[in-house]
Amino acid sequence: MLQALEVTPEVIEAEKHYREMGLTDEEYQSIVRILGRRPNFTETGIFSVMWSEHCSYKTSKPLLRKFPTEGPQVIQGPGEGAGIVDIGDGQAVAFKVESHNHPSAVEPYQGAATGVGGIIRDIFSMGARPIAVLNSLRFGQLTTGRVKYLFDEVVHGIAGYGNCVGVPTVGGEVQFDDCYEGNPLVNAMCVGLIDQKDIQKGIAAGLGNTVLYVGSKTGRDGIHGATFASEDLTEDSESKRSNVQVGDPFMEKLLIEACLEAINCDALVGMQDMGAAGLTSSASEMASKAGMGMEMNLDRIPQREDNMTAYEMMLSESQERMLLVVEKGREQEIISIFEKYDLEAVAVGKVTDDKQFRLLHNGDVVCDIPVDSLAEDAPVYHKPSKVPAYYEKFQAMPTYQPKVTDHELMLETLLAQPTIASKEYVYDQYDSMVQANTAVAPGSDAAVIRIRDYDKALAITTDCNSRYIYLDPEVGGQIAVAEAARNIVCSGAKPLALTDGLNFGNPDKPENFWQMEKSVDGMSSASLVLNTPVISGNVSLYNESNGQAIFPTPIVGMVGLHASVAHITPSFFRAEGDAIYLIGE
Amino acid sequence: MKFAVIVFPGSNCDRDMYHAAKDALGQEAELVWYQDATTLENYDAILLPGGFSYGDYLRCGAIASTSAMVKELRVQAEKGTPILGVCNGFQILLEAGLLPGALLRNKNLKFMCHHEGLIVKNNRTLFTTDYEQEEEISIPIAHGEGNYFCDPQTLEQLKANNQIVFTYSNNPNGSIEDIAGIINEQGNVLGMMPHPERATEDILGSADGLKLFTSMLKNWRESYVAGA
Amino acid sequence: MKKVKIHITLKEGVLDPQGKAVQGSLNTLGYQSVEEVRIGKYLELILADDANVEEQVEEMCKKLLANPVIENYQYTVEEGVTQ
Amino acid sequence: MKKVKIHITLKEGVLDPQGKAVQGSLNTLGYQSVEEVRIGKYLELILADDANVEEQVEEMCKKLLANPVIENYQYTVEEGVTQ
Ligand SMILES: Nc1ncnc2c1ncn2[C@@H]1O[C@H](COP(=O)(O)OP(=O)(O)O)[C@@H](O)[C@H]1O
Repeated sequence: MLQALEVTPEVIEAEKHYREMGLTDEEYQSIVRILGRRPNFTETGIFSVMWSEHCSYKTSKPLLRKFPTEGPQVIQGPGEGAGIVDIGDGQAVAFKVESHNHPSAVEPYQGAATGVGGIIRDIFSMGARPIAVLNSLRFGQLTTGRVKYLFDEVVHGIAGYGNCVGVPTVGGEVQFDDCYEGNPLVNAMCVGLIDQKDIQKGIAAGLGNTVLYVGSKTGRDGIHGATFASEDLTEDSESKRSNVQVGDPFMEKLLIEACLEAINCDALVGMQDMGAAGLTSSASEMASKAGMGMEMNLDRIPQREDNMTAYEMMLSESQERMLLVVEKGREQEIISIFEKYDLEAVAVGKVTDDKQFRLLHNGDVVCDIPVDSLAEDAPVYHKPSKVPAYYEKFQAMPTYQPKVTDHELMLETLLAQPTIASKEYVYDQYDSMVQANTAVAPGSDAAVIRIRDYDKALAITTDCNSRYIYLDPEVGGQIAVAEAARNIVCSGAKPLALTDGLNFGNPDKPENFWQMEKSVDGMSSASLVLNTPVISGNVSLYNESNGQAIFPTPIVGMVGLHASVAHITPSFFRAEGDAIYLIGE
Repeated sequence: MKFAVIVFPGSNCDRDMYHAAKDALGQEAELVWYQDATTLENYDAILLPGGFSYGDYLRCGAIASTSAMVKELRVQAEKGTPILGVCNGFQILLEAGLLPGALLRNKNLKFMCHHEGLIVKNNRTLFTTDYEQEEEISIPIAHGEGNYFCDPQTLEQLKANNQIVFTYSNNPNGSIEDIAGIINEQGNVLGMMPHPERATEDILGSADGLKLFTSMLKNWRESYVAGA
Repeated sequence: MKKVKIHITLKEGVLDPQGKAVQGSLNTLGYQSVEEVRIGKYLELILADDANVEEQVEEMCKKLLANPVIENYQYTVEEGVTQ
Repeated sequence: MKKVKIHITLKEGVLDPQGKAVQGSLNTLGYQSVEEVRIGKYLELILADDANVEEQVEEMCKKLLANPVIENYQYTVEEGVTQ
């Protein structure tokens, strides 16, 4: 293998290579100001991922602030790996939605599988045992081979990963519409159960404490064209190499058990999974949250491939990796837990008090930046917003009432729509019963998971009708929250809180940004009225193909609590002769 | 009665099995990590749970079947200790040669998870005395490779010795002769694809699996009292 | 009749969790010298005689048999023996 | 260093649902001449140099890599290239 030749800081500036990594000229200049010098190749890469929308929420932050996030039931609101709500008896549930749209469009099986793996890690890194997974999917119409392939492989990928790790996949939704043809959506939600006393935070506290790397080795997964510096050295590599991240659910299962065992050891200070931007985001966020710094020696990072550069290691999206901070001198207590599961746990660094993010590689300092600048100094953009022409046109139309003459035919036509038809083909492929707590399996309004040893249960649902939101984002956003709450109530539970997956097009187009704004307004007002605060969420922008954005698709994941298992109510007719009531207008 | 639930890396129905024995049946049960016990001498029955031992990589159950724990299982099988393997546990028993045959991928190539009707074909085993002969019960399946296969001679033997314990009412996966569960000749090692431990309480949709555990308990009590 | 043998292997750089698990297991079984295991697929196709078998097989690999995003393929065409 | 290539195939008489499905798809895609598809595994092992590689590989196949109830195996041992 050849060693990549990285361009110098001077060349990065002169040839504006930072643009290829996604940084604007202004952003680059502010990095230079922060550092008081030009960033090197690795540092530029680190800033580019930390200041990306995915990590910094630089365009969506002003909108997310509008969500109501508080309530007596809320233990942890947005900001950590997942939000947490109180369910009584000293117990709590952690939950969150995560999108994996773009990876799934490229390699649907692995994209969907690693999406499930990522959201499950978010949950157990808080110390919670994952007890349910849901999936919210959007595809084009099932008329082309490509869409059928995407649909089948995404479902396979979710099944392949979820079934293996032993977390039941208990619900979700699938919608088919032309607008998703080139840009399918794959959002996954995970719910975890935890004793409140065990709640873990992803912080790197305590000067001198040790940073442990746990799980899979780091490879060049997910590092795309950004390695342009080495591209000319590997002309024929494109055909032989692949950077697609591949999931290893077996490794994840071992990580779940080992990490949940580790939280019982008080030598553990903090734990975080390496999600997007891998080592970079997990390490810098843990240090920044604790008000500390961190120093890591990259020579110690377990590596799957030869001659990896600092840049590649820091940006790798290899799956099934965790970062732990452990009390100095007590490393072996934690390492032994991981060894039992045949997992590698390696000391790669230490907590410092200078608030710097410092990386060593082959004896050189390859990165030395103020750790807070990665999170706090990230730019925030207030994008212009504009009412789209289509919306004004629709609003001007008189209300249309369809005339149905043949009701039977109409019913059949509706039921034949893939979006409305039974989703048994999908959920039969998911193990919805593992853990033996599933009281209501997929196919009902909300899934119900009983809490063992207590007379209570959880109702869980995901909902979003993006057609409504396209037609009127504000009302549509209210409808999405209300529908989720109805599904919870119909199953016999009281809504507790929600998580959201905001999937939109390019926010630089004012019409798209307007859709975002209005949807968030609608969701916020409904959450306020229904007392279901938003405790976590995810943003996925730039969902477009051929310049055409998807319908705005802010997915709502909601959890409710059954005060008694006697309240559990499925949505099927149960016995002959039962009376049917219609409630509402 | 004291049950051992063997946990391999990747087992994921271990706790379900533990709760079936401990809570639904009300007996003693322990989770035993595959490397922790050199002997299973102190247990009255051994449960091999479902899941994806070693990720189901290579072939389901193959890697687990080479472990030292399986050597000990052989010893216990020989001695007559009751051993129940469910789903991945069944796959391990087959790979280890403790039961004959093999499991192929489901004929539709998909993982499937739902309740299936099973027929009790032999209610004279220590696992099934609480069922009626030919009784139809509802038990969940959850597998991608549950398509039972064996050569014609083996099938003849299974039939001749009454080793077919459960069959499917509506064969979901392509198994030969609708086979869902088989027992060894000695009558103490049962392997089955459906999950009785997921059907031990009404809240889970069926309690039809509980009788399998109550049968084990009753027969253990009888042999224990008789042998004392 | 033609017999086509196709090898489908993971591209370089792609994680092979299955291979890794099998390597671990072989090492545990005492085969310490096993340093790496990569697992792929091996397909045998029987085709009726046809003018452009090579071309067809190339297409089949691209369209269905291999996943070009993460896999490579290689094949050989042999004269089949009629049974 | 040695490179071992192992082919694991289903025995005759053992159903191959995956092969059947692939054949069906190929026929549907218009490759009518495909009469049969059998799917097996292809493993590549890298072994440190050792006296009795052949013997070891034979054992590995028997003990773990192939299931004699349903599978056959075949292997070749090559001198590996050191990178
Ligand atoms: N992708 C999926 N994964 C798991 N379960 C699903 C999925 N899609 C649908 N379901 C199940 O089917 C039920 C009915 O789905 P759907 O037809 O979309 O109706 P609804 O509008 O009530 O959600 C859902 O509530 C869920 O339980």
